[in-house]
Amino acid sequence: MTDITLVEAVNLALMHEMEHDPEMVVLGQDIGVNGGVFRATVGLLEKFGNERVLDTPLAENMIAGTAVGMAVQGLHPVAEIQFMGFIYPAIDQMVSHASRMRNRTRGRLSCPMVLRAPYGGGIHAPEHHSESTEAMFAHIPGIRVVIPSSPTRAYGLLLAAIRDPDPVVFLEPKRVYRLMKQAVEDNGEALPLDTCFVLRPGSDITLVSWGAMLHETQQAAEQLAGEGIDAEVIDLATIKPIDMQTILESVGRTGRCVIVQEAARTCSVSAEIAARLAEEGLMSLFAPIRRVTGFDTVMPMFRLEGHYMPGTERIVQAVRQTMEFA
Amino acid sequence: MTDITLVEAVNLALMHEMEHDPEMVVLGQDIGVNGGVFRATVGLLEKFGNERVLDTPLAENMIAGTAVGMAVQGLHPVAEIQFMGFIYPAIDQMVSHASRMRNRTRGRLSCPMVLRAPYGGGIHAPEHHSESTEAMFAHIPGIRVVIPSSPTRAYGLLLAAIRDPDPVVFLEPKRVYRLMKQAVEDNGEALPLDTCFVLRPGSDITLVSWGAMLHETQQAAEQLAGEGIDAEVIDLATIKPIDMQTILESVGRTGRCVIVQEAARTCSVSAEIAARLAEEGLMSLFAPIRRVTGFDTVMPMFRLEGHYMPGTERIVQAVRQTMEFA
Amino acid sequence: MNQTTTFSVEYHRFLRPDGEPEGDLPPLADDAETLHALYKNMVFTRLYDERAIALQRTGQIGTFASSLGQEAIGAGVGHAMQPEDIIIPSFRENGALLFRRFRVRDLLLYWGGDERGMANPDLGDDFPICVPISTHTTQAAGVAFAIKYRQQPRVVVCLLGDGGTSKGDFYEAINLAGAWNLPLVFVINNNQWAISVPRSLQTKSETLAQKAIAAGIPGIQIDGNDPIAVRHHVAEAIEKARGGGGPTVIEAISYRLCHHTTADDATRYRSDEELEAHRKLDPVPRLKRFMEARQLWSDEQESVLIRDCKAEIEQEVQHYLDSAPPKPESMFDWLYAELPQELHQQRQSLLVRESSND
Amino acid sequence: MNQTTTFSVEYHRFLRPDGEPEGDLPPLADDAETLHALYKNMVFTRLYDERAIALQRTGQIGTFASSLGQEAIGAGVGHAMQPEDIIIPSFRENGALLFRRFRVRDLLLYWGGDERGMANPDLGDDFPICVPISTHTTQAAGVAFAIKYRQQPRVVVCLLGDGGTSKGDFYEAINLAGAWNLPLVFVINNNQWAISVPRSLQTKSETLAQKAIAAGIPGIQIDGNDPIAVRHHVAEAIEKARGGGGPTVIEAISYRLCHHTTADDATRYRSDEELEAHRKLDPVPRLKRFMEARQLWSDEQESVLIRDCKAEIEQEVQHYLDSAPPKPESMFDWLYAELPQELHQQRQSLLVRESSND
Ligand SMILES: Cc1ncc(C[n+]2csc(CCOP(=O)(O)OP(=O)(O)O)c2C)c(N)n1
Ligand SMILES: Cc1ncc(C[n+]2csc(CCOP(=O)(O)OP(=O)(O)O)c2C)c(N)n1
Ligand SMILES: [Mg+2]
Ligand SMILES: [Mg+2]
Repeated sequence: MTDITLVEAVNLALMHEMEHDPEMVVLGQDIGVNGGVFRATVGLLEKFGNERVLDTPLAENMIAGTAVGMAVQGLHPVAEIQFMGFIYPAIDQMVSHASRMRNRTRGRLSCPMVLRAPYGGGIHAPEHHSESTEAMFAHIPGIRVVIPSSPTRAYGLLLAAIRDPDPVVFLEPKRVYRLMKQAVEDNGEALPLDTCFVLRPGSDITLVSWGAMLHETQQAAEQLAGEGIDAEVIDLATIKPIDMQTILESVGRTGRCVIVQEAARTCSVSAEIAARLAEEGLMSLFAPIRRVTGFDTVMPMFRLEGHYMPGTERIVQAVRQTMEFA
Repeated sequence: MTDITLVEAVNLALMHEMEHDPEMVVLGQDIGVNGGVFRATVGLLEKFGNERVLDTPLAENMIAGTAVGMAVQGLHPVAEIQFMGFIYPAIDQMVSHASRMRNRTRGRLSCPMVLRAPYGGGIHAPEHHSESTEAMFAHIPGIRVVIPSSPTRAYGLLLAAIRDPDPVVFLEPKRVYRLMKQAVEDNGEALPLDTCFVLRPGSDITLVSWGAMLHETQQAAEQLAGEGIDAEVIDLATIKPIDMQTILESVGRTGRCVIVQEAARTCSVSAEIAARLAEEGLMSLFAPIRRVTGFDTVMPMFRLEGHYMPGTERIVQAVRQTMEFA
Repeated sequence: MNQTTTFSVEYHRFLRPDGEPEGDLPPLADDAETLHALYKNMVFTRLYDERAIALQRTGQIGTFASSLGQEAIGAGVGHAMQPEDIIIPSFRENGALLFRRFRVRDLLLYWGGDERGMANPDLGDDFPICVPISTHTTQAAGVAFAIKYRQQPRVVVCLLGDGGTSKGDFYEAINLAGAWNLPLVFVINNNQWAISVPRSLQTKSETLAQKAIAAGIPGIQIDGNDPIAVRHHVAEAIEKARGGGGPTVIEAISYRLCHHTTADDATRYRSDEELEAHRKLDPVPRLKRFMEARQLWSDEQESVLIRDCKAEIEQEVQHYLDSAPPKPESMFDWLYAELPQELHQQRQSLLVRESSND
Repeated sequence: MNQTTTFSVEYHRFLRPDGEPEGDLPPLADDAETLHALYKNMVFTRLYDERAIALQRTGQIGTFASSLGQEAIGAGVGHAMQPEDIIIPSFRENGALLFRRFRVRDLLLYWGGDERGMANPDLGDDFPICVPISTHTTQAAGVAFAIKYRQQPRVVVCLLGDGGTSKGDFYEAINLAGAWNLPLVFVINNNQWAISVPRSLQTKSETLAQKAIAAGIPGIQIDGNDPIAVRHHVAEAIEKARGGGGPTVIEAISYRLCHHTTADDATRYRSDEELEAHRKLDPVPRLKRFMEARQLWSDEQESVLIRDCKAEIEQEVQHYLDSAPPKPESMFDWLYAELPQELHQQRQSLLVRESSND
């Protein structure tokens, strides 16, 4: 068991499941010989052949629609969209079909597909390569949206996503692809979906985040610990559906909450969490909920992306303000 | 000045602006000879000819992309998507281009287009004809999302949308198309965008809604008045950006808020409003914010749509619960 | 240096509008059983359409799309398919669906606004009706891939309209079908109108069949009001695909003798003359005349058929009208394989509301 | 009844890979000024690409897409267009952009992650670089409509890659261009690869030009490494469009001699032999040899040209490197014509943060 990166963990999970599930296929652009532009699918073609590892023509709407058809027919397709900035043509298939097949046929047909995409900023990529629009998917009933934030969770959550009988949008924080390594055992054990992970227990304030922003959030928690503020850090992990139980329980203890996301603010996942806290947890709040988010601006090109993305400092600042609230 | 319906008000605004703005064109499916499946564009072809009233081939992505091109070139295209259920192929153009042209060229180019679509349930329409996914658009930075709820506001807001120098998604609550009539003067006066309308002043509780749900909300307010509860009713009207000033001011007075929408709950516009209240208005809240929304389910086919959509009773119930909160 | 590559599209017809054959007929034209099956389906479909429109007029179902005048396409496609094949329909393929395992009660449930219409387990792998135009075409490619991957001797048939050919989805689907050599046949019902938009405004291409050239696959045009041509050429394409020969695009030229749907008024945008001219091309009398001329059909058979069809339809309509209303909570119960925790509360709130309404 | 409609696609070339003419040459082949302009643009583009790659390697710009080996397309298109025409590029049209009013500093700013790169007011109506594949094709149709609507004698030229032809957007755009008879020329740089995906996996169609048949518009293939063929046939299509003759699709066959971008390693997926074989088709020496054989180019001219190009590029690079950093708040300042109220607060919070970081 060697230490591996998040993108290697994605690859490991794909490898594992391809080996054990003959109904699984992967499809997308450049995922074959090239092994994916981030190398997430490297080695799959060599091992499983071009019957199961399918380089597609360049058409995201078609990739999603084809995956829907495969899945309805009982295969377990894992489709890659090369960057989240190119996922929009695939939305129609997700909202109009993937999410509805089971419901509209009262269970006669279903759609066990995974739509994977690297997402998020921070790697100085060209225009359209740094998107975080998970909220658009989180609004769609009938699908799941899952975001890992570490190699172990990438491995376990991706296995769970592939085995899930319903459609899952699986977003990989590309800034974390090679940011850190963890020991990941290739034991085929999935992690549960629909549940948060408490990464750091704490008693003073609850910090909720997901994807790449967890790293800033954890750094902020460390820094705050030095200031005597004991923050609980929760990895949301499954963005839809949201495990509010864990969050409410935590905020019930701490009375304070800061939500951290990279995405634009309006109608985002942080809005939903804050709204639910305001509905269901209002009486346990000692201070207003704060959201540390990307701005409601177009994700700027990379010379300014550092100014767009919430950094440790903004999180620390928000926590201090929340703690100071009397 | 005769009383007209909402869809007639849309038609009147289109007529007015076509007459006064030679750069304006309309395009979409069945908008020419047929005058639109809801008759929103009726008479335009006869009056302005097929140089300006353009029946397009059947392709929503193309309709949006063509409108972007027209707008960047300085025309003022008003594109119709026949039903919101078919708007998803147009999202890519809105998020990747319409919303970005001005920013990515630092003002050299811009995109003064309007994308109109009837939306919402309640008319016993077939599958996919009853969508309310305004939140997906409200998440996109760089565009506006506007929803009228009455003939007068449809007229004034649509004029404003067409004259706005930036892209506007204009969603028309089709259940209200012929629900009521108002006297609308064809004076070419636009209403302001980016601002709420207080439809009913009140002191006990603030009800925020938009589109078709305002009618249930107003009915609920009437009913509540009979019970001695004096509700303020706010029409959000512009969904993005949100005029929080008006809402905060109102909730600052009433201390209580119920938000009513037809759309699914998670990551919706109601979530954003609730979140902002929890951030900025927490201390004026006497009771938890409540949201009365559609469920996080696929919009059911019409035999069940009445069970999906919030009715007066659910609103009244939520208000009572909020008022009873001690 | 100049070089020229050429492509072609063929048009096929066996029966003239008056039912007279032209040129050599395929063997099926001599097979009374096949002809009767085609004819029966067309007559049944037409009677079903009529009945459904009446139900809509009386508020017993919602918006409904008739296939009047286009019945030869449904019949030909339905008969050409094997039971194990998979149909991926749009919304106007009443005859094809009735030829397969869809029952009138299923279709009425669907148009009556009830998801149970697409739930009948006998439907097997057949796809539900697809309302968003052409979004089913790429799904058809995925299904065809699955079949090929499993080396099953099955074929997918995907139906769409002339308007549907304008959407990128269609092009992306035929392109993939070509690139992956999929067992997939696309049948375009070119009924010459997409609601109010005539074929001439959809595209400048002389034929819709030639769109296949963009994907490097064969495209043919057939007289879609000639049931023998439809049955023959669709079967040919299906069996070619079954044998590994890859996809085909078939443009079946027909005409929408009805309004677009019950929500439409076609007199707003097309002339009576045009309509009348096309009535003469009606596929139902065409096949009837052909059979009669060959002594394969009698007035008595006709009246028995109509009586039987009507009786069956009435029985089905009654089934539909008697169906218990759907449970409100069913909107939750089929959303996911297992309802996520957060939705229990929403489902509960619906139940509470319902019971308090009692 | 059987009927056959036929279609064809022609392939054109004037210069063989060795620079020798074949068949009759068009008048421009005798025009030294045109030949020099084409050659200069190709050489300049190649030197710019080289320099940009060096800047990327040293972290001074981000990911960059070279056009090595495909310079004849940019040069031919750029030269064929009139100043008032409008270019709607993808991201690999360095030469065409440089032929128009884009400066090296603009392009470096863009690839350096700075929106100001597309802001130069001299660019007029030319579109910014488009990264999402083929999404600009439908926009091109909209622009072409606007021109036609205003009865301006202008033409839109939209460039895309072989991979770009697989997207529904492209098909929808050519279909509309045909249906509306728009003044619009599509030029496909078929460099035979879409990152690692070879042309053969994109589509089964024998040519990309034949995709035009689906839209009922003319499609031609040309040798995209023959600058004379590109210049001649693109100009012909542009002038035809300007005269009201409608759209054309031109497939220019070339080869990507470089990696996809600086983020790519093409050795992972294609062979050295293939690459070497295509080096022989290089457009730059091809035109040079042609000019030399006609005494239209000398070694001295060559060295002056290279010296001048390099000097200009260095000056531009310096301009780029000297550019003041963009203001953080600029991400708000161009979002809307007027910043909505709710964003003032967000903008303010950014300013406060920045100033506290000082
Ligand atoms: C994507 C999409 N856009 C618009 C509609 C609305 N609509 C329903 S049917 C139709 C016309 C379809 O024409 P065609 O493909 O020729 O099929 P036909 O109805 O003639 O059978 C339209 C525009 C839709 N269902 N889906
Ligand atoms: C919609 C979309 N999907 C994926 C990408 C990522 N991507 C960038 S370039 C490219 C290949 C493009 O190939 P081609 O059209 O042949 O142009 P070339 O790069 O060869 O010039 C891909 C897949 C993208 N930019 N846009
Ligand atoms: Mg049609
Ligand atoms: Mg290419």
